[in-house]
Parts: sequence; C-alpha cells; structure tokens
Amino acid sequence: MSTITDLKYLKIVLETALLTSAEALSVSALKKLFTEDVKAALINDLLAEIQQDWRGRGIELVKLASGWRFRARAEFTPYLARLTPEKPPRYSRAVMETLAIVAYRQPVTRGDIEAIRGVSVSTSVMQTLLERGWVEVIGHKDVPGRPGLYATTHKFLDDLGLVSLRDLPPLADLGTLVLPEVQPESVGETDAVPLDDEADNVIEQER
Amino acid sequence: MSTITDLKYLKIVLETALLTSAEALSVSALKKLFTEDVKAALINDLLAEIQQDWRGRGIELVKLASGWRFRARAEFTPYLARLTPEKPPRYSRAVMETLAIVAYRQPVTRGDIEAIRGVSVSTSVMQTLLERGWVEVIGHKDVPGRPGLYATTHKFLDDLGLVSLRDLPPLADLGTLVLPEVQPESVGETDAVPLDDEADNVIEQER
Amino acid sequence: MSNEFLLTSPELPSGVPIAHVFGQPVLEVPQDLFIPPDALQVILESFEGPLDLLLYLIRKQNLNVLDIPMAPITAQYMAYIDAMRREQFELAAEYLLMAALLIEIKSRLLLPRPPKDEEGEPDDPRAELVRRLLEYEQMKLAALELDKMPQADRDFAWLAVLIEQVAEERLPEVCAVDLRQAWLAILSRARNTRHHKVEKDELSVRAQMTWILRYLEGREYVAFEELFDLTLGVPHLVVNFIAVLELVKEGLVKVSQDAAYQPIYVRLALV
Repeated sequence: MSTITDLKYLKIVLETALLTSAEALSVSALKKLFTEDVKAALINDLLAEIQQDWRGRGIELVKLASGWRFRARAEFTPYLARLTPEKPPRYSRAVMETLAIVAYRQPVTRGDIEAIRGVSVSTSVMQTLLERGWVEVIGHKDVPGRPGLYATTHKFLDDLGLVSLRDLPPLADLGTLVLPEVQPESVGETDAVPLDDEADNVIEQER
Repeated sequence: MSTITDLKYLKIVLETALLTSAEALSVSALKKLFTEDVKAALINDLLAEIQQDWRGRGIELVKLASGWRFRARAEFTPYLARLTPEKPPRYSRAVMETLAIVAYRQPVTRGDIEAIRGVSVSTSVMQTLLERGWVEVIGHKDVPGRPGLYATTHKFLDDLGLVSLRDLPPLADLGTLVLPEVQPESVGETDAVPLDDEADNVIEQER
Repeated sequence: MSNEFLLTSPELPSGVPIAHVFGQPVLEVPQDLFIPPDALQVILESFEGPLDLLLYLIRKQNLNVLDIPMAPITAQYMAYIDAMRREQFELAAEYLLMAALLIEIKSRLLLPRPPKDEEGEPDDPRAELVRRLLEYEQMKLAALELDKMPQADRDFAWLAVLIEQVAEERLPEVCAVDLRQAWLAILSRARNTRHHKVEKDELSVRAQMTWILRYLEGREYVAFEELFDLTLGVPHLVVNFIAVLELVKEGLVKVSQDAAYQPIYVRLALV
C-alpha cells in the first residue's frame, strides 16, 4: 500500500474525506486527516487539482464560507429531483451527541460536554443548536473564563413533543448494551482522562 | 448541451444520482431519473462501467439489499475517523446475540429468542435494534398474547454491505462445533442432535 | 475483538486475564470455591446466562458436549450458584431453573434406563439440554461473526455530497429516541461507562437546576422560600432542595444567611 508521502494517495484521502463529509471542511480540518504535518499550501494545491479533475462531471468541489465541499452541479438537479422524495435531513452525530448531553446533564458548560464526549465540540455544533432555538445559555459558571451554561429550551420540548424533561427516554440500563470502544494504543494508561490530545488543545484555547 | 441519447451523459447522470443520494438506489429508482424509457439492462451495464471506473480510488460503488450506493473503502476509515470520532456504538454480546438470532432464525418472537439464549431479553435490547433500524416487527404470531414477530430490515443488510440474507456468514455446523479435539467413539450418539439439517432449512425458507 | 467476547470464548488463550480483582489478574475461573466476592460479580456479569456458563464449564475442560458427564458438571455448576447466592448476588431466576434441570437430568440418569422408543433409540435425558447448548453456541458464534463484519459508519462511511436545495430549507427532524441512540455512542466511547449513567431521578434534579438558574437570572437576591412552591407536593420539594444543593456544590449559586434564624438568600454565583 502507498504511504502518505505518496502525493497521489494523499490526494485520494482528501477526496474521500470531502465526498463523505456531511459538512464543509476547512483546510485546517483537512490537515487533521493526517498524523504527519501536511502543509496548508500543499493541501490547497491538491484541492485545486481535485477541483480540476471533476471538471465536466456531475458534482463539483466548491469553496464555501466554512470550507470545501462537493455538491451536485445545478445542471443536474432537475434529474435528481425526479428521484424518490427526499428524506428530511439529519443532524450529524456530533450535533446529536451534544444535544443529548445538554438535555440529560443540564446545565452544562462546553467543557463538561467535551469531557463527556471525549472529543472537542466545534463552534458550529453549538451554533446549530442555538440557532435552532433548542439550546440556550442560561448563565455563566464562576470559574476562570466564565464559560456559559447551556440548557434546553421550551421550544426543544415542544418540537420533540415532550411535556417535560422527565419524558425523555430513561438511560438507566444502557451500559449493558454497548462495549467500550477498542483503543489499542492506550494500553496501561486506562485511568487517564478520556480526552485525546487534540481535544485538550481545543479546550485549553477556549479557556 | 448533450441529449439523453448520449450514453456518456446518461452515465454522468447516473453517477451523479448515486454520488448525491443519501440511500441506496435500485435500478427501478434509477430509471425514474429519466423521462425517457431507459432499459434496465442498459442501466445495469452503465452501473458496471461506473463500478469499473472507480477501481483503485477512495470510494467504491457497491450493490446492497436495497440497491446501489457509493461508500468509502474501508481502507480509508482510519483517516476519516480523525475528522469524525463519533461513530455508532459497539454493541454488547446481549445485543449482538439477539441480532444474530433474529437474522438467522427470522421471523422470531421474543420468546423464541429467550428460549435460545436461555435468559430473558430486556426491552432495551430489542429497542436498541429497532431504533437502529436493523430489526422490525413484521407481524404477530397467532398464539395467546399475539407476540410480535421480529425480522431484520433492508437497512441491516445495507449497513453490513450485504445483498441478501444468503450473504450472512454461514452458521457453524453443529456437527463440527461439538467434536472435541480428542474424539470419539461415541459417533453413534450424534443422531441425538439432528440440528444441522434444521438450520439449513431455516435459511432455505428465506429464499 | 472485544474483551468481553474474549471472556467466554472457547479458544481463550492462556495468560489472558478474564478479570482483575484488587489489581491482580484472574487468569481463569477458579475451580475451587475460593472466589473473591468481587471476582464472582465480574464472572457472573461476563456470562450471558446459564447456557453460557455451562458451555464455558464444558469447553474449558474439553468435554464432549454430546456426552456430558452430568455428575461433575452439575457439581461445578452448583458450586458457582451456591457461591453467588452466599454472596447474595441477585441471581437471575434462569440460573436456578438450570440448576434444577441439571439435578433432574442427573437423577434420571441414575434410574434404570426406560424402554427404548419406537425407533429403538435410547432416550437420553440429556438430549434436550445438549440441543439447547449447541443451538445457543451456534448463535453465540454467529454473533461474533456478525460483529466482525464491516458496519456502516463504524467501519466505512457513506457518501454525503450536497444537493443545493432550491425549495425552502428543511430542518432536520429529531425525536426523543434519537437522543437515547446518541447517548449509546457516547457510552461506548467513554472508558468508564458507569460514570455517565443518568437515572431518571437525577434527570429531574438537573431539570430543576435549570429552572432555578433561569429564575434567578436578572434577580439579585431571592429568598430561599421563594424557590419552593408548596403546592407541588413533597417529591417536588425534595427534588428542588437537592437541586439547590447541587447548584451550590457546582459553584453555580451562592446561598447566604446573615445570622441564625435570619432569612436565607440565594443568588447566582456570577451576575
């Protein structure tokens, strides 16, 4: 198999990430694909190449405000519209996990959410939930940085058809349903905080 | 602009529909892309061509229970996981054994599952499989209490990359399952367990 | 493959601990009865039921499932059950039922053989048990195979190319069970799953904490009693009181009282 030093392979990884991502990816997000340090200039060059490769095809790679994304060319949307009526869109897993934590653990800070999820929470995820009117800041915690405390709103309950938070499905015995994810690299340090390095960095920056 | 009689254009439309669809597309769904009557045989030929075109790239076109769909090659999962660490959970043995029984013995009632596992099946286990969309109730058994009959869904097959239940891993043959390493003069007794035939029959019924 | 699957796998490699008790690896389920209580709990939890436990005992000793020596197997099984009961672990009824079945089979074996049936086959009292053990083992192995198969999202990703919506934008729909599913994924990733267990009682406390914070917002000092609506009943008062304590503990509100018997005031820790 090719190594990452192989430019062609690197380009395929980028293309695959862009094709499978439900949201636009910035160059800095794309850098995270690789454990090696891949320069932004190189990624930009490869993006331009991918864009070129897709000329004259049904989808195109476009640069949006939040990053790069593949989308169908306008020319083909009349065809696509003939397919089975589209299903309602779904939120990404990151959004759903964040919403679940705010609902069950409120009031929580972003740091709390990150500690429970074990990964960083991007600003766009919080933004999505705030804009939808499902989550709001109801105060600030008296610690350095004065992080906001998030809670769910009445609109959240209304939109989900719930009378009160007590109507949320109980989580009581969920522990028996899942297995811990295999984490091969972390032998011997099982007691460590569940945050990976990257998430740590994000939290640090925010405080 | 090209016309639909142009095969190359037709292929691009097919490819674009498959690249942008959030679900697998059957050949009959794909026919709906065109107002003209495009023969299924032609679509199948073009699908095979598209599949060929993507050999050695990051994504592949696969045939599943509910139709054709593009997916990222498993080889790239480690890269993509760095962007989206949120993944569906690994299920516990209780969940996986229940799923296996539904998959291989369907349609089954909860009582059937409990009889095989020798323990009661908690509601949350069934709920997890129903919510994941892998299992559904397809009817009720005509016995007192009218228990629901569970079966696996197309989504279950799709999510495991299978076309039909026949593609499930074959069950271990009960005959070989039991033979201890140091074996036996007690071959005559194997008649007491006429189960392997039965297992074959179950799969046969599904065809 | 997961540890939990390995626990009872017949091909359990020697040297792989099945459990850790007081930091010491337990390499195999002890045959004698000196099982530390903590280990018992782990052992019990690692079996999916009496069939699983029986299979383990049979496989571990490399016995022929088709010719189970009932006396020793029953004795071993009973030893586990007795030890577990002595430690007063909540034992599923199925385990006791199996114990009764094993004893029944054993006693029937001691009786003179019944006459042969029409086909001339001797009626082995173990036959039904053997059939169940094998059928369960078959499904147990099938579950392992299923788990090994690549699964969407877990092992490979679907494509998600955008189609620009011409019509009005549709907002994603979410229902309450989606939240439960999301929590499952979080649990799976968290190393200590028990830590994030949320009980229903706890949830009403969390909900009440949010209510109090909202109530205090924009008010400076609120009299303690003002937070309690006596018409809502005792359970609500208790939950509300716990919510205030939790808020104090988390440093989100401050409670003050100038002197004994003076009014108690509550305010946001951060205004």
